[in-house]
Amino acid sequence: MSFRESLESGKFLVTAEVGPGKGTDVEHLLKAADIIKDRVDAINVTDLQSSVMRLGSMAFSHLLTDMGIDPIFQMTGRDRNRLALQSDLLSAWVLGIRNVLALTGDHPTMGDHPHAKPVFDLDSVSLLEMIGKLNSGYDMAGNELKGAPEFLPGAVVNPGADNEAALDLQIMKMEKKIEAGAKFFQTQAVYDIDLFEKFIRRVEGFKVPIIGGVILLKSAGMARFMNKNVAGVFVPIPLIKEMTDTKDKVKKSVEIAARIVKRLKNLCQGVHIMALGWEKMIPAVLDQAGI
Amino acid sequence: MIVGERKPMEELLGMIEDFERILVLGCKGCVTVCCAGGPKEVKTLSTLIRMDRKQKGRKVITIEASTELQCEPESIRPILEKMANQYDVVLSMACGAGVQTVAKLFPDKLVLPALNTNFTGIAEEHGVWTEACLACGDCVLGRTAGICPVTLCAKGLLNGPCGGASEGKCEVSKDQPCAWQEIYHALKRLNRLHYLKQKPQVKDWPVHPGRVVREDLREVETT
Amino acid sequence: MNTELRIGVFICHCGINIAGVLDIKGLCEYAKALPNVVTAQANLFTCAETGTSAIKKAVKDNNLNRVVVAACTPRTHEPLFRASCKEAGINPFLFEMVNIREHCSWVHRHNKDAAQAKAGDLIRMAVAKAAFLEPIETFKSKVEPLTLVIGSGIAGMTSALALADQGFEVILIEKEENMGGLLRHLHKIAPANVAASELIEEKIAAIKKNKRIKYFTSAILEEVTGYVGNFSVRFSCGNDSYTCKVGVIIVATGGIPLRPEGLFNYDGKNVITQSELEIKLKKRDIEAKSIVMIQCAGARIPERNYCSRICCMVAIKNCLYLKDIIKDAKIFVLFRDIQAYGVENEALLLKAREAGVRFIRYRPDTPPVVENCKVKIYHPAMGKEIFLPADLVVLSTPIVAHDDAESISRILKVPINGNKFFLEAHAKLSPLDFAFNGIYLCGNARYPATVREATCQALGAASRACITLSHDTIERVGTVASVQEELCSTCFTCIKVCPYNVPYINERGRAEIEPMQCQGCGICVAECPAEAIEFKYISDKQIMAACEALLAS
Amino acid sequence: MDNFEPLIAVFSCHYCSYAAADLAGSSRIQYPPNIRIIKVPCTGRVSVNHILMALEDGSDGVYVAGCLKGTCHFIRGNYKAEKRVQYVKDLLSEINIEPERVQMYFMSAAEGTKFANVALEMTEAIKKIGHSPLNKSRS
Repeated sequence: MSFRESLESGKFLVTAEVGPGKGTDVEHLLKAADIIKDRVDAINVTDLQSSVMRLGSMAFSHLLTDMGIDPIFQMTGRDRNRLALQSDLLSAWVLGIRNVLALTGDHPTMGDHPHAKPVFDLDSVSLLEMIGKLNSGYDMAGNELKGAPEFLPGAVVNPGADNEAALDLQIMKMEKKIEAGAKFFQTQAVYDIDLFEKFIRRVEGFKVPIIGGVILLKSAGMARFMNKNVAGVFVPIPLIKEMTDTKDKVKKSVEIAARIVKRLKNLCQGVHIMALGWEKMIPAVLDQAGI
Repeated sequence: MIVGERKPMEELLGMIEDFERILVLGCKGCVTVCCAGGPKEVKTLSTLIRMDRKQKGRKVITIEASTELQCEPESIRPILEKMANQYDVVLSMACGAGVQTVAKLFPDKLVLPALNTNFTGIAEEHGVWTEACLACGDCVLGRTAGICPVTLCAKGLLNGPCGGASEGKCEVSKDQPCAWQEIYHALKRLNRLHYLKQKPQVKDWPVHPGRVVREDLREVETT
Repeated sequence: MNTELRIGVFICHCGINIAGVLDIKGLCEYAKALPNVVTAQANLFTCAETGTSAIKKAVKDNNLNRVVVAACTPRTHEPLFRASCKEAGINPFLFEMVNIREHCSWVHRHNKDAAQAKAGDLIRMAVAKAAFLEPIETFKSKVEPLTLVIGSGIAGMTSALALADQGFEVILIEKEENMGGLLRHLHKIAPANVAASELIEEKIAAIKKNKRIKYFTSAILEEVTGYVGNFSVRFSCGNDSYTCKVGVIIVATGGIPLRPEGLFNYDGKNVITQSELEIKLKKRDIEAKSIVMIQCAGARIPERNYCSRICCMVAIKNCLYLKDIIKDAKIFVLFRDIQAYGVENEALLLKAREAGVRFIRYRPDTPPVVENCKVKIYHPAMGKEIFLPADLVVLSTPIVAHDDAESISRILKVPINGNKFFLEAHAKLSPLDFAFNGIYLCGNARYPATVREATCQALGAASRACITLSHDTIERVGTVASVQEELCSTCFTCIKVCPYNVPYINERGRAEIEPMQCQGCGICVAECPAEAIEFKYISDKQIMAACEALLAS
Repeated sequence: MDNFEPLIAVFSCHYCSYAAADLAGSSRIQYPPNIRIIKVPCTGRVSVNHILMALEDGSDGVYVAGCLKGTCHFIRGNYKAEKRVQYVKDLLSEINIEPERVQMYFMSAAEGTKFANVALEMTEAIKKIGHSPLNKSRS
């Protein structure tokens, strides 16, 4: 079943994420994808995550299609202007890529080429609009396409915004993304379920499937790092303590993730598991969560 | 106002290395106001150049002058023409526009920039200037409570924040507030939060170099 | 003006003070050879009648237009020589003085050669500078013999009456409906043991009776422009608006005791402030047998980091009055430090202790806790918490600035400090003046003060004001900065750097400096990026000439 | 080089250091004869260009002597002067001239001894640094 079919079927969705590395070696990533291919509905491929120069999302997404996996091609507005973005989307379509996740992208200063010229010709919202336009058979300038794609566009939302203004703005922007054609949302990692529930209550009227993000906690240090450095992610102190107290970090990590997945099942339409290299643990998480 | 700052002396001294008669040309416009290239700074720079040459035992003649507005040809012409034989090079302390006006008007003289032109900005306090306007040619301030997302958002986003801010600060710098959160607060204060809900915007970037024409003001052909 | 420079140099022996070290004849010869010098002569004492006559004669004989005197310090003798110049018919500022005594002969006695060389250098620098001296005129401005006093508390009324007694007219404005300020609500004043009402009624009556004082109640200050001797004032009184011209202004706007909302369970009934206690004392409306007073309530904490100074003495005074009314009252005073300065206040403290008032120190990290009818306090000597019975808790709250202090400071262009008290020009050298000439301050507006202190300050401020008022005109030497409008770029630099807020943008859109207000520091002159501000007294050209002449060519 | 006698320009505030110099004189405190005072109404009058001019004209050192902090007759002239002196030091570093040739001092009118000590300190310091590179004729 393709990701679009799964989405339309109304089943509880499971997506995962792989991030290509720096260089041409893709073996271990393909292996990781192979381990989880039967347990997920789609796999996201990140677009130069954290503004670090890496192998591209389109190429790896294409490799996944060859393996029979339906990829979600992540695309940011950071590095390409509207010409390149549209062209890449057409290229992706002919390579068999069907799903696109539109993002604004981190600023180049966050990555390993901090003095690169930031592009941001389009942001997540205008990127979604543009995808809609391509789907309708026209480019942004209104020229007719000879052969149009039929992408399934998705977007992201950060439910953990750290103040009222940021959250209000996130929700307003989410509405704009829906207006611009987003058919599903994947969220930033959720740890504080109560907070997430409040967020869900505010947006459930939008009637667009939300796939809750889950990041496997690898250690207490990682949790503290995210609390300090990753916008909108907050790992509650008791969870950090659980990680500090445990002897078997992997087991604990899986247990915590499964717990979160279980609770998300009743709140939203799917989970997006970001394993950050621990992809082989994903089946265990899903098993424990009863999926 | 256009804000600039003097280039490092090492770079400046390198540029004028070959010349003995230097016209240090200030501007009494923006760069005087931002204390970078007015008559006082002309004096300072000239003195530093003479001091440098003196300690190297090399000759130099500095001529100090300032134009009213160096981006206005009529402001430069009389000063430079009068002294045409007295200098070999113009070291302009104006903004980039002033330097280019001199270059255009006196194509036979080399003109060198003494300043780096930084931005169009605001005098935050005496001695502090901050960037405010990118001169993008399509002002959105009316919808953003007078806070420019094109300039003050690191990504220049027009449809709301990127989500990378934490504790109200931009992901690029902890010293920089998230422009969109500022816009949000300002609109809320003005009871205009609905401005945020408008149609998605795509910025149509201007073609450089820009040109503004007012036909009604142009010279009339009378023949 | 003469185009040809004709400089005369006069070198003083100062008996042996200078001549004992320096070769004066040699210096004269040296000076004669300097550019533009027409004559150089030695005097035994230039400051003596013979010396000044010599200057005047030489000016006439040689048609001099610049005078340089090399002698002692200009700090003492410059006025004398300037006067000589004036008498000789040249502008007193076409005079330059160089100190070869304090700065040379006296400090290099053992190194005569070097001293001689230095004296030559100093004279050369002075002559070079003299070439660029410019005549400076004196401004005169009429003094309006009127004073505006803002505030009619004890300080304001005292100033107003003092000025009226000196024969000056006063306009007294009070924002409240009634005159009298804080004292209207108080019981008795210590250590004098006078009823506050008596004191204040007497003053109010005197004000009302005095023909030289016009008073306005419910009056709000709205605008003040101008400068010393010549302020224009606008204030409103109900629906009426008044304008007047005054020569000086006294700020006596007072302060107000902090209402300790949210502190120590303050409720205005069982937990009250000292001022509320005084109202009860006045009415003899007190039944409490056990009373606890808490000092520094809301003071000396991060948001109000100052000691209000008078509250300890207020508490001591009220303890004694309470004891008078309720003989068997048990009174505890919980304090951090006791501020009871001066012999009389110290005596009152002792008297209170003798009368059985117990003083217990508390530390800011273990403050007293007010509970129902008792106060919990950590007793540092006993090393444990104790409970004090309290039918009544009295909080000694600090005097704080009025809400309108900030707006008054803006209207008058005078500064306030972080706690919104008005800030004097110099705590020691001019405690009752503002940096801005012609505005003075006294009383609680400046800092919490006792009635005595406020009265003294009020008399002091009135006396400062009299210095200005007693002249018909004020003269101001033009040693001030002035903007050359045609050079001004309207960059606002002078406006931002002036310590006295003098420069402004005039109707032509350029900076302007009112010479009567300019204090002549030269900060703006040195900072102006357009070099548009002139300072004739010590001009850039003069400094440049002196620097150039520093090295013998 | 051994008998190098530097020439040092002093921008001296009328209200404090000039008076301190007078006091040093009336107290007959002896100090090196290397300084030359230029009197200003306030050290706030001294601009960046004045200090540079003194150096360009060949002074081996320059110092600005203002009132003690918090006691400026004009509220903050001495603070402005301090900042400008620091700015001049930075400028000098840019053209490879020892920034130590320029200093800021604070003193009261009552500090005759301090005035003499500063004159000595500065003279010794400049002797160590050596001739101004802008005044080779004198070396």
